[in-house]
Amino acid sequence: MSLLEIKDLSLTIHGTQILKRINLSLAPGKIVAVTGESGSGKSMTALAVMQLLPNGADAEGLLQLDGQNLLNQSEAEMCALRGAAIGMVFQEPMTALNPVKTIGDQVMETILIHRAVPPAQARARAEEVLARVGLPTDRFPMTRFPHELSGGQRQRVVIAMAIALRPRLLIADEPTTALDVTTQAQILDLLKGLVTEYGMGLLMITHDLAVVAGMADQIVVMRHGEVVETGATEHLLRHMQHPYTRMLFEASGHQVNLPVAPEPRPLLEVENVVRDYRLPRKRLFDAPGHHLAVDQVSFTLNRGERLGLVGESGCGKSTLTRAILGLEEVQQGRISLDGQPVFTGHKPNLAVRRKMQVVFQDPYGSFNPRHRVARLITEPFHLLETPPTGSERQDRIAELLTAVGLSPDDSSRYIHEFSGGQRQRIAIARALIIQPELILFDEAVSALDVSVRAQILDLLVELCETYDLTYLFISHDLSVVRTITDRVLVMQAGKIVEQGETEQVFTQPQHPSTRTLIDAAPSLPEIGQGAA
Amino acid sequence: KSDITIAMQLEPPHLDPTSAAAQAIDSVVYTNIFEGLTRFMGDGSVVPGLAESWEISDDGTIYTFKLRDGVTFHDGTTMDAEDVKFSLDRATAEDSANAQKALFAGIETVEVVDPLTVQVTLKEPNGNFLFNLAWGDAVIVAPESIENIKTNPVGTGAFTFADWVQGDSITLNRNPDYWGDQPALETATFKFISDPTAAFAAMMAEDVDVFDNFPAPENLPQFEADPRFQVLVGSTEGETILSTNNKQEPFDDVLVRQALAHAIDRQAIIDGAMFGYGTPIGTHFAPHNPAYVDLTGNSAYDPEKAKALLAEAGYPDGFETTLHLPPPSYARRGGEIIAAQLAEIGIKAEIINVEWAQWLESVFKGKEFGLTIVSHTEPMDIGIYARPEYYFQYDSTDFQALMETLNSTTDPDERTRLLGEAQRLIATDYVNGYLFQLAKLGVAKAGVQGLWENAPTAAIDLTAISWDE
Amino acid sequence: MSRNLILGAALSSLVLLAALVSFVWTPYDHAALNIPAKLQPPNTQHWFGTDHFGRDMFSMIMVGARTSIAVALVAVGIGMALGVPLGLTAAARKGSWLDEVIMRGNDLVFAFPSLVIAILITAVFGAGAINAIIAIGIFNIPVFARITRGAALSLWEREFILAARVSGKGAARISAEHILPNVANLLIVQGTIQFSLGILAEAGLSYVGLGAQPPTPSWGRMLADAQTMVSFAPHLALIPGLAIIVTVLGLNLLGDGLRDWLDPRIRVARA
Amino acid sequence: MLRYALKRLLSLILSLAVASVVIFAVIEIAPGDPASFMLGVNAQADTLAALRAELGLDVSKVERYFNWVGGMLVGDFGTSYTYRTPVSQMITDRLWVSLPLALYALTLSTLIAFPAGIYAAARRGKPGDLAVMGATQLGIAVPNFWFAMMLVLIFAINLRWFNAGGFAGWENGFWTGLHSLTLPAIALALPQAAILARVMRSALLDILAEDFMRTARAKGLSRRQALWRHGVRNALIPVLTIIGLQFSFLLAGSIIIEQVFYLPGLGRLVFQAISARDLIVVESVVMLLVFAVIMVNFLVDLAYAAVDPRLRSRT
Ligand SMILES: Nc1ncnc2c1ncn2[C@@H]1O[C@H](COP(=O)(O)OP(=O)(O)OP(=O)(O)O)[C@@H](O)[C@H]1O
Ligand SMILES: Nc1ncnc2c1ncn2[C@@H]1O[C@H](COP(=O)(O)OP(=O)(O)OP(=O)(O)O)[C@@H](O)[C@H]1O
Ligand SMILES: [Mg+2]
Ligand SMILES: [Mg+2]
Ligand code: NI
Repeated sequence: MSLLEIKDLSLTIHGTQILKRINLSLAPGKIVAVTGESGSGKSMTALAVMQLLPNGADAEGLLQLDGQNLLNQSEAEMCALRGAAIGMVFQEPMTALNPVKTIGDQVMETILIHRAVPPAQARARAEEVLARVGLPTDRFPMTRFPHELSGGQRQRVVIAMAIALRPRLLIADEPTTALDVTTQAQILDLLKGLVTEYGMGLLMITHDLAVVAGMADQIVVMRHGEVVETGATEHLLRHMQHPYTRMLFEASGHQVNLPVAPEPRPLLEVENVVRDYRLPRKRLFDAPGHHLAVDQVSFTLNRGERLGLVGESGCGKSTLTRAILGLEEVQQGRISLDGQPVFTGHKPNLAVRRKMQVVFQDPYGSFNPRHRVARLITEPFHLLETPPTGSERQDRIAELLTAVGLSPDDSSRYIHEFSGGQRQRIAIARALIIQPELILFDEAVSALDVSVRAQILDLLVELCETYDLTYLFISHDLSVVRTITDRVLVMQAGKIVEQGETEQVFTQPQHPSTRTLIDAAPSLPEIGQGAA
Repeated sequence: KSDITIAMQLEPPHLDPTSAAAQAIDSVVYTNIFEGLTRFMGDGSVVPGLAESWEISDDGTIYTFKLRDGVTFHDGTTMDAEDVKFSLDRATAEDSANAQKALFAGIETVEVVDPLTVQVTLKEPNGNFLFNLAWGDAVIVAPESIENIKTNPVGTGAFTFADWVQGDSITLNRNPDYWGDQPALETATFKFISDPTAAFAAMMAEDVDVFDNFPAPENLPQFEADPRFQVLVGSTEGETILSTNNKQEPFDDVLVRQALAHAIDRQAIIDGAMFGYGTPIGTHFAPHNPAYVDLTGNSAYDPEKAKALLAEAGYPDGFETTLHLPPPSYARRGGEIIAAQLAEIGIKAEIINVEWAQWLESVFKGKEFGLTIVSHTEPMDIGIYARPEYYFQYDSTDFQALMETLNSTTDPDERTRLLGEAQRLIATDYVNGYLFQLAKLGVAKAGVQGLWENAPTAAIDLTAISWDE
Repeated sequence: MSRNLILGAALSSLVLLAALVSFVWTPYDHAALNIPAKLQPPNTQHWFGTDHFGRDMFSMIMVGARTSIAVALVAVGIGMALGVPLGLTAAARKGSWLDEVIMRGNDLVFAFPSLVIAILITAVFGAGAINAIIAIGIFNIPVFARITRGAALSLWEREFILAARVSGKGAARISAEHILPNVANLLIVQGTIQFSLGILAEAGLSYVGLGAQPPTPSWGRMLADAQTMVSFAPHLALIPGLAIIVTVLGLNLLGDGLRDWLDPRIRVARA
Repeated sequence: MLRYALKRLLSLILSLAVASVVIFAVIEIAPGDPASFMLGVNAQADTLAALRAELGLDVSKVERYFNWVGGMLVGDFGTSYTYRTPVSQMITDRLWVSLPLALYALTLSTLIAFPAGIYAAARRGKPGDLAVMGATQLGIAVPNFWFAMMLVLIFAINLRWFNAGGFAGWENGFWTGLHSLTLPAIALALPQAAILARVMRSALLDILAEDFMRTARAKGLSRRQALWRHGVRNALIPVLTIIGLQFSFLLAGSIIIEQVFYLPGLGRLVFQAISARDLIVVESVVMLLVFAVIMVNFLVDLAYAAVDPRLRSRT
């Protein structure tokens, strides 16, 4: 008998159709993964089960938990079910916890609110649960506040809260998206362990197909509020029916072929660079703390080379980017481009800056919302002594917009009129407009849906062919780095621990931390083309 | 009922009547705590105070005062001739802080004849000397208690100082050892309510029993109509005038001043600013004084004539000047009306509202003004017109000579004649614009008796007040 | 467009209209005394009645609107003209001594009791509209400096600013080109709120006699004049009071409406 | 935490020092001589000089500044020019009115604002919310002195439930004192309550949109439980700032209200002192108020730390 049974669930919010006749079922001890691109309705499905839909939402259909239709429950009855029969884990561990309450209180609250055990025992119960999720009280006292824990640890607290009463159903909405790969692997292991141990059903929401493939017993693929395909994992992977599913999997593992790199000729030289952040004193007469964000980093980037930089979150990748761009001065070491230092006498060297551009991660925050595209992408002209004007300028704009797959007419539109992928194209156009010698991509594709990401990667390859790009590609997504770079640097805690030909590093990692990184990354299975 | 709460507008800065000009001090302490050798009565007459009687030498320069026997200060020390000598010497001393030092300027010596007799020798005869001694600035104080007089006044009066809640009230208690008749009241509280609205509210809510000098004449009809209250309308010594800077162009031209005088509609000012309370005056003299001459016709309201005079003086299109207004409503409201009236004949008077301190600094001391409105509340003060350095700067040798003659004249009829001449002289010189005699507007609960109707000096004489049972 | 915006705009423009029309037309000369006709309640000749000098209240309210608006507007202008550049500078030089000085200076101005200082200023330099403007304006400076800095700081973290820096633009240029336009909405909304506070402050100062001087009418002084007469001529206090309330209410609603309309995310400091 | 507190303390002292210079400078350029004000129109030059010497007005400004500051450091605020009593005594007396009034008004405004704000936030967009928000809009728009006038008219003159003004004094009993502060406190509190309620509401709405509120609901807390257990405390942070600001405002900003109700409070003291050119009183009271504001801000900062553990561990 199934634990959760969703039949023909439809949802409108203020009259807008959000979900269309969703069907899904989940048995105890099993994991069902719901996947699909952003906005496809994954979270809304989960919230519908919890009956925590936003104002104005109207659900229809059947939503059964153990034979009980949740849509008919009163709010009070739902309160009794939430936390006790259904637990939920959210995506963002940084904000999912109340910052002003201790973690112990927050875990105990689940227990106390349902009066599951006498208050005296609640503490013991909470300790037990925290220990189960890997936060034993001797090392992580219950009096800690959320901000005293790392992201992964916080996510464990959220999970502890959700499972404190051993609900029959656990819903996890993108539980690992905000975490780095190593932490992600640990959390996924924890969830899998809980399912088998407690026999609960896990409804797991993720857009990461590699995770899906590795975890789920059953996969549900959604698009535009509809379930396009569903089936047991093994079977579905092998016999994909719907073109969208196929596209999704292909895009996830999208491979590109880079043109051959020219003969190595040093362009960017980074020597023993140190960037040390001074932290405020902990106590009045203590020496101020330090944080070595970049620690004695040296490497050379050759002209025409596509270099990758990978590493866990917070290992110093962005800091290094800023140092190379001359946005921040470094404490030690030298960075030079084409033999010229980026910093001379505490001032960034304009002549060098002219040769570099950057593309950032956030397709939404990278543009001044008040300027038109033409003005946005010509901003780097400011670096030139004689920026092109008049028709020359128009021609450049048109050329670049065409090059990144947009139309010259787009130049008079505002940025909010573009989708995330289009915005990233505009960001690339902006980086290319002064034909820099070097482009830095800092997590440039991380925020994009897989299908869009695949398009951007294709675009990059195309541009490499036309413009002979040299770039430093920073990402925590190993599969992307693997296909889009020639050589890769692995960074850990501010240091470069390994570097080499990309394929070589991935197949024969030398440094233990590289190995951990690669092992932790979930990998996409070979999908069975044969049976298609 | 033997207690009373009396409200007044201003709080005294301290309680020493002999070292400050603030009238609020006199209101609280005059005849209640401190007494002088002579004193004013409510009708303005001067009667014996601590001096039982006196003799004046034939040449008018030696006054011999016989003091009352058995008078003690509130601290138990006796009041005798030494105290009188101390008080007068203190007022005339080089470093005296007395605000009316001029009152005592004529004193040559003060001698103790015996404990109850004092002889005062004047430099020259002064017909006003007994009058001067009745001022609050001339009260008798004791050397024993002088140190703390400002916060703990010790006098000989029928009431002793009990408590002062600064910013709020002062309480006096009956003095059981008083030499005279015991007053009807046991305690009296003076409450300070400066805001006219608050004054109205407090009276209406019966928070206070008496309001001395009620600041909002517009509210009086309501009190009149209410049987719970009585309204006392009397007169003060305050000649309210449009003071003119006689040394400043164009006011140094008598034609301009005359034009000014004819441009002013007194009745409109009395109605508009004082809601009808006040007596029009045509010169600087109190109408209730027997020597008063009605000269209002001399400066009757006649804007056409005013315009013609202005043109004659060479200002056919008028001119611009300033009008400094101190805080009382007679000035602030009267000023608005006057500015409007002057505008009719082309004079643009810029209204500048000032606090008293600024008024003293810039108008009175600095003489930086064109026009200002102020009520001169000192009794019998026409003498200020003989002082060319006085802020309105009237400098007339004729007038100065007239005053000198007056001072040395003792014959009452002659004095009246001279005073009349003085009044006419300043009126025809149009020294200032003469508006009205300030009314004393008192409001009290219906049962209160014995309040002063007029105000010959700023005083709230508690000794006569009682409740009608 | 929200209900707030429409109602706020309607009320505010009503007041503004009254002020503008008063330049060319008022039912009576607002300064003309007519003492025999004093204290009339509202009637067909004098829609809002007459005051204690027999002046027409309707005309005085119209001209008073002019005074209120002028004082508050210029005061807000001063606050913006000085506060915004200070806030932009502080944000651009975040953490530097300049930032520190500007922010400490702000705190210091905030620490002064504004009404007391306004009274002091007018007492020192004389009562009058100009000094009221200065007194109110001074306290507007830190409001704008602080809110500009706050908003600018979060903008400086945004990637488009980083992109502009990569394009070699200096702090001044970035502040003018990127930061200012993006804080403009916020400033407009805050400006509306400060405007309404300015109207209240002007009324308060005039009420204690330190605002615009007679014969220039001012709502606050009309209230002060009316005080002792409320009990027998309530229209004298009610009408200027309502004028203030309508204006402030209108501006506040307008501010709220503008905020929702321009950008639902921006925060406005209101104290 | 300690370092944070010490650092704040240092900047606090610096601020006070700058403030004292500013205050002294502004007040010293004020025209009007206290001595001539005290002696009135008929005073003579030698008398004036004598009084000026007695008041200590005859030494240089710099010397006077240091005398003043030095005195304040040891608790001696000097002697009032007009009242001739120690300023510290006057301030203490007045504080017994102003401080209770400020606290009373603050209590009232909090008691009104919290429920109103929470109610409105919980009922966002519903008629109840609209009604509360409409009322607060009105509350903000009403000038408090006008409101005070109306209160006096209705409750003191017509209904005679309260005294029209004045302060009965604490020595007549706590309730008598409180009774005479009630109308002024209401006049002060309502506009403040309107502001506070709005801040409370918007702070709560911000919190309600936070992820952890959803987490709380997912645990099985009802909307109301989540609001009270997780919402209110977090919303206190912005609310505390406003309360701090309001307290300082109430302490000093009640000048006009004290005028309307003729309360012998600090506000009226400054107002009178300004009119009387009692410079030393003005200087000292303004300095005290600045000190109070700075201290309150300091305390509010410390209170944040009590509410928000994130600030506690931040050095
Ligand atoms: N409060 C809301 N009001 C109206 N529409 C909403 C609301 N929240 C979400 N939606 C819409 O519902 C649709 C489904 O959103 P949902 O959050 O379920 O997507 P998702 O699949 O979880 O995407 P993601 O991977 O980005 O989290 C989207 O089109 C979204 O715009
Ligand atoms: N301004 C700063 N002051 C102090 N520490 C900083 C500052 N900026 C970054 N750090 C710290 O330096 C370290 C490296 O940060 P950086 O942003 O370079 O990491 P990253 O590798 O880009 O991480 P992610 O993958 O999350 O973007 C982090 O621990 C971060 O907390
Ligand atoms: Mg989602
Ligand atoms: Mg980064
Ligand atoms: Ni007189």
